[in-house]
Amino acid sequence: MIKLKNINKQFHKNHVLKGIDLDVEKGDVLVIVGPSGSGKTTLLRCINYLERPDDGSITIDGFTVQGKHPSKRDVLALRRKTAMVFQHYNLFKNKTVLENVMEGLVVAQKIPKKEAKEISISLLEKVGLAEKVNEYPSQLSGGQQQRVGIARALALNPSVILFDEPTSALDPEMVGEVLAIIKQIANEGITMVVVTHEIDFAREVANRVVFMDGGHIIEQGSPEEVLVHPQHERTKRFLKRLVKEPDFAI
Amino acid sequence: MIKLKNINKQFHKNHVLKGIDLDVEKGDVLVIVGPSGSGKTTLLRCINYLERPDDGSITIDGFTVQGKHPSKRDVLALRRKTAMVFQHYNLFKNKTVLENVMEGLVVAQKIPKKEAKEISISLLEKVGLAEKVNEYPSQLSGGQQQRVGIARALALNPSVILFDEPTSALDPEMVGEVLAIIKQIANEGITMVVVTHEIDFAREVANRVVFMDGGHIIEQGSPEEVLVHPQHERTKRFLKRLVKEPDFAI
Amino acid sequence: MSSGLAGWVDLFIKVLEKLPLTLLMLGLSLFFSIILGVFVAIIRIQKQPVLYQIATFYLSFTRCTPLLVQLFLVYFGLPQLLLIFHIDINSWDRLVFLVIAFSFHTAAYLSEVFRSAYLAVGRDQLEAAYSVGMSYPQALIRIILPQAFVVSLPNLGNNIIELLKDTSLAFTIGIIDIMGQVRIILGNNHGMGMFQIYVVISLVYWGTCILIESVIGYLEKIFKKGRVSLSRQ
Amino acid sequence: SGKEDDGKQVVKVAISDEVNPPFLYADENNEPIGYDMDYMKEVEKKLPDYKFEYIWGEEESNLVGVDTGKYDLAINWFFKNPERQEKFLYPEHEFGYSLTSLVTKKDRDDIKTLDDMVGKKFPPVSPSGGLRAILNAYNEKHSDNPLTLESMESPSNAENLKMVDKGKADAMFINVTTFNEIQKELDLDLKVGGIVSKEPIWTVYNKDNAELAKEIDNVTAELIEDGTLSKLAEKWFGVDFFQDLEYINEEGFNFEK
Amino acid sequence: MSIINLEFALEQFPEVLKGVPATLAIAVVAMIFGLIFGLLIALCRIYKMPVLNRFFILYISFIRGTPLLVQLYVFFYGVPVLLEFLNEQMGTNFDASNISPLIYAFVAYTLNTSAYQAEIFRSSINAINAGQMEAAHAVGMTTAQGMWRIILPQAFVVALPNLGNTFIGLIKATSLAFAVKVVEIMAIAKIIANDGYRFLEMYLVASLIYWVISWVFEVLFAAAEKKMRRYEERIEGEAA
Ligand SMILES: Nc1ncnc2c1ncn2[C@@H]1O[C@H](COP(=O)(O)OP(=O)(O)OP(=O)(O)O)[C@@H](O)[C@H]1O
Ligand SMILES: Nc1ncnc2c1ncn2[C@@H]1O[C@H](COP(=O)(O)OP(=O)(O)OP(=O)(O)O)[C@@H](O)[C@H]1O
Ligand SMILES: [Mg+2]
Ligand SMILES: [Mg+2]
Repeated sequence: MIKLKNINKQFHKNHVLKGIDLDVEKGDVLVIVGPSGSGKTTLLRCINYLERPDDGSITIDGFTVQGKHPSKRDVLALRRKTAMVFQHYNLFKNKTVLENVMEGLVVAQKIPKKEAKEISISLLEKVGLAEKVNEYPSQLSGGQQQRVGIARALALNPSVILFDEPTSALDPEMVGEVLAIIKQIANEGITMVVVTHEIDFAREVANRVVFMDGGHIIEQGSPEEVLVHPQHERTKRFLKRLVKEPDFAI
Repeated sequence: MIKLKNINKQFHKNHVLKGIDLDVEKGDVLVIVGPSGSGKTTLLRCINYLERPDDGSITIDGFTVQGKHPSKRDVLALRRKTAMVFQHYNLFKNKTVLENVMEGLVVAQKIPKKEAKEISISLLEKVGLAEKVNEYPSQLSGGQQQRVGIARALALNPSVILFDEPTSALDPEMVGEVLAIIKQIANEGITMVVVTHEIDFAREVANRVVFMDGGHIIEQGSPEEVLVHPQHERTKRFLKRLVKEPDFAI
Repeated sequence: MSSGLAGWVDLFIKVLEKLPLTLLMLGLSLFFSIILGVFVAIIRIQKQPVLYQIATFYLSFTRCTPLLVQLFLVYFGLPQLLLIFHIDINSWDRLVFLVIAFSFHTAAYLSEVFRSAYLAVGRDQLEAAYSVGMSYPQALIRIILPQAFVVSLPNLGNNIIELLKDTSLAFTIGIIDIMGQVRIILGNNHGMGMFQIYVVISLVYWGTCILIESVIGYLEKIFKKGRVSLSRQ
Repeated sequence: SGKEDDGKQVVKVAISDEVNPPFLYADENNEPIGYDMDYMKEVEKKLPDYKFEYIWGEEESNLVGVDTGKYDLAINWFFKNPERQEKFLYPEHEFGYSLTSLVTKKDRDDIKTLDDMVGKKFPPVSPSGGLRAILNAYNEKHSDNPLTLESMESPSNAENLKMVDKGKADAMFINVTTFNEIQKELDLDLKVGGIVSKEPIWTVYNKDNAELAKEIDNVTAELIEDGTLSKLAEKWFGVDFFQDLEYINEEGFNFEK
Repeated sequence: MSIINLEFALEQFPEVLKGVPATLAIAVVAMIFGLIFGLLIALCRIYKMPVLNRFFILYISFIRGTPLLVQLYVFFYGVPVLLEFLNEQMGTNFDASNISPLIYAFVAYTLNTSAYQAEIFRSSINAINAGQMEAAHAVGMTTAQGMWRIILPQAFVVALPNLGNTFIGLIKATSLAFAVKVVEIMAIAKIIANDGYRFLEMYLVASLIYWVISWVFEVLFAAAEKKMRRYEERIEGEAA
């Protein structure tokens, strides 16, 4: 379903992705974990070409976009196969909650307004925002914004959904709901890539886990393999969540 | 240390805080948990008067700010006693990482530049950002930005620090570090109010926990009492993190 | 008038001799109007009771009536008014009146430029400044204005260039600037050689404008640090 | 108005930037010269209590300045009409004359007076200035059968003459001096079709300035009397325009420097 | 002595009002076309379109750098010459004298204001967070769709006060059109003033008319801004 080959990305002198190869099967829920700054977001953004990789190719659903200078049409086609939940939500500030969710359906997918509205409202209800449909993003709490972002991505019903820390602002209750939703749409054959740092969540939602550090994929496998019995020293250290004694004073 | 009396706040018709009373002792780490949209952020913002409460009074360190129309000087004095880590980081976009941390020291506290720089750099090292001191916020990953926000608040060395979901973008490793830092500064007698939805984190860091829902404080007590043996039905439901069967289709 | 090369050069030199004066008027007026403009913008943003009404009235009057009329008001009207209070400012240099009139005029336009830029910066930056203990003026100077400045630069450029061209009104009250020089030459020639003279004056203005644009462009480059353009790809 | 300065009283004289040699124009250093200036200097000589200070400005601005008392008087070829006399103080004696004419193509003889121009085309005319005033006065008197006028901010005399030359307009209403001056440069196929009037030209004062106006007026009368102004006219125009029209036409009204 | 004769000023109002249509026509036509061209130019510059970017940098510089009066003259005197030349070369039969001065004014003012508006749009579009376009891309919009539906509505809010500046400036700048024979407010005022040298009165009348017209637009612009800013709610600076 998704096939990344030798993805490289540099910001000035900062080499953020160092030749990433990755395969994701249809219906997979691939979870990417890794320390802050390891390149998870950048990788996700490369998959739908929001970030232009310096090198490498991206294949989604049999459709390949090559290298550094693809045509606009190819990029658009790629993006229409994917949806994304942003780490910083990136809601449309000038649109209400409902319009945020409808926008892609109406404009990109040309679904009639009425139908788009129905889809959107049912999804917003699902994430607990039925009351907020007519508010603007600036009037929402952090968690509410994140849920709008999730609803917006789900509404598109694409082949692939990319989640960048979709539960970072959510309380345990909501995390449960999101977990349920993801599992259910995975059953419907939608492929998902989820970046998260909530290990429990990762364990429950994933059927494959990738551990990244410093722009490399260090380790991958089943959630059990990577998260419970990691092989690499780095992964072990990452997962060992311990309270160190503080050694500094402010 | 902090004393809130009958804090009320309405956004148009949305009554978000419904007469909150709260006492926090010096050196306490008070954790606020609650569902998304329950008013946690709004409450935190009222404490340092970023949000103007419709009603009620705020006392910090013996200094009281009353009601709806306090003087500018009072508000400034209040703010100088507090520091805040924002849910959305709110870094100064036009300042580098180092400048972000130094800014309050130099401008508000009039600490000499050289000294301010030393303090800032040692804190940035502590949160693992030594390499990024000269980058701008737009060049940082989510977790990196959050850590700058934490360092910025810590640098001020105030009487009270307000944390709004300070670990939402952090990986388990970093969460451990932040936990250690918070514990250590609590020992130094700094009072902290932490909003978080990571229950494990809450349990480890808190010496008192408040559970909020719908603008009310539902329950408060030791972490053990509230998080492990909650009394109220609502709290119990909130903490029961279960995977429901999905009951909708997109 | 000779239209040979010597004629052109001669004309150029004559006009260029007046350029420093034009630049002086521009610089002084700009300096004061930026300060006043920021104040008016902030008053209007904060909606402080009486000040807001005054600022809004000032804005409306200054933007909506011809600059020439304002110049007359300051140059002819103000001294008359002050004479009532036995203050005689008639002996002041004409340049002073001109700078006063132009500063007030341009400040009105700049206040709108700054207001829109200020609002574009967003409240979260202000809140962050408050949270580290800054007062409003400190937040303004260190955080908000530097960011607003970048947003406002192209508009600032627009207005500086307008101001540059407005300085040509100086001649109505007898200050011989570059435009004044041109009018005298034209008059001496009964309007002959108009084409040649307008080419020269246009080139001089354009040259000055290019100078202003380069400075603005340079500032944009420096100040846009930390900002991401939406046309990144 | 005016103020003490080494014992003399300063008189502020506004001079117009719409310069028209040889009445008033600028030398290399932008200092005003011409007939008007020589006249003012003669006046100043005879009034030891005053010191004249000259200020360039746009004509409208100068009038506003006199109106508000910022300037004491303005000099240019101001014409007189009752409305203006209501607004400003005119002295009794004019200090010179402007000869207005209709300029046409050399091969036509049908246009000699303003009456001939009814229904014909003028090039665009400036909204202000003395020439415009004469045309307006004509139209007021003949409101049933007026001239057709098209207004334009500072039209170029040279361009306007070219229009007549190309047949795009029938005749231009212009001062003889100006026409001669331009003709020297352009040498168009044009001639003065007829002299329309000999217009006295004036200085104008603020109504509060009667005393100064009176003193200057007296001097002006003396200068006319003793032939000083006639000599100045000879110097700048090659003809004494204080004589009557026929004499002037014979002598040729010209500007030879 | 009263400097200003109010009675006279009052009498002249109806006459000067006859200049309002010309003023409004020029300002509105130039504003509308200026918006369109200005926006297109800004986009070419933001997206650094190969040749166009360079061309428009020059264009903006030239238009802003030279006096509007000169631009008016170039059209007014240049077009007839051009047509004459064309007629000679191509055997066509255009008659420049049939072109209404208003047309010259429309063209010159539109070109002029579009350069200024290009800069306004450039800055306001750049002020919008890049994440907004990314989000538009992520839901499958093309760049054009994202621009039109997401970025521009936000940028327009930022631009409005500056557009207001420009429009009001334009209203007053129409007085220059008198140089190409368009008789508008200021022109009529000057013509009347000259009869009795009553410049103060006529400037007063003209100023009041300009003020009233501009004020109406000021109010409209403020209302539009308020309406379009709805989504930002509490962004305004708080006194505390
Ligand atoms: N500026 C605002 N205008 C209108 N309503 C607002 C505004 N800010 C917050 N609200 C509303 O107030 C309620 C509480 O918001 P708040 O941000 O305090 O929630 P929270 O407990 O922090 O939630 P989360 O865990 O999702 O961050 C929400 O329903 C939100 O929609
Ligand atoms: N626009 C940019 N310009 C320069 N450097 C960047 C940019 N975006 C990201 N980086 C750098 O690339 C590295 C990887 O960033 P990325 O956002 O992919 O990390 P991440 O794994 O998502 O981290 P987090 O868990 O903190 O979100 C970081 O070191 C960051 O500083
Ligand atoms: Mg990330
Ligand atoms: Mg919150």
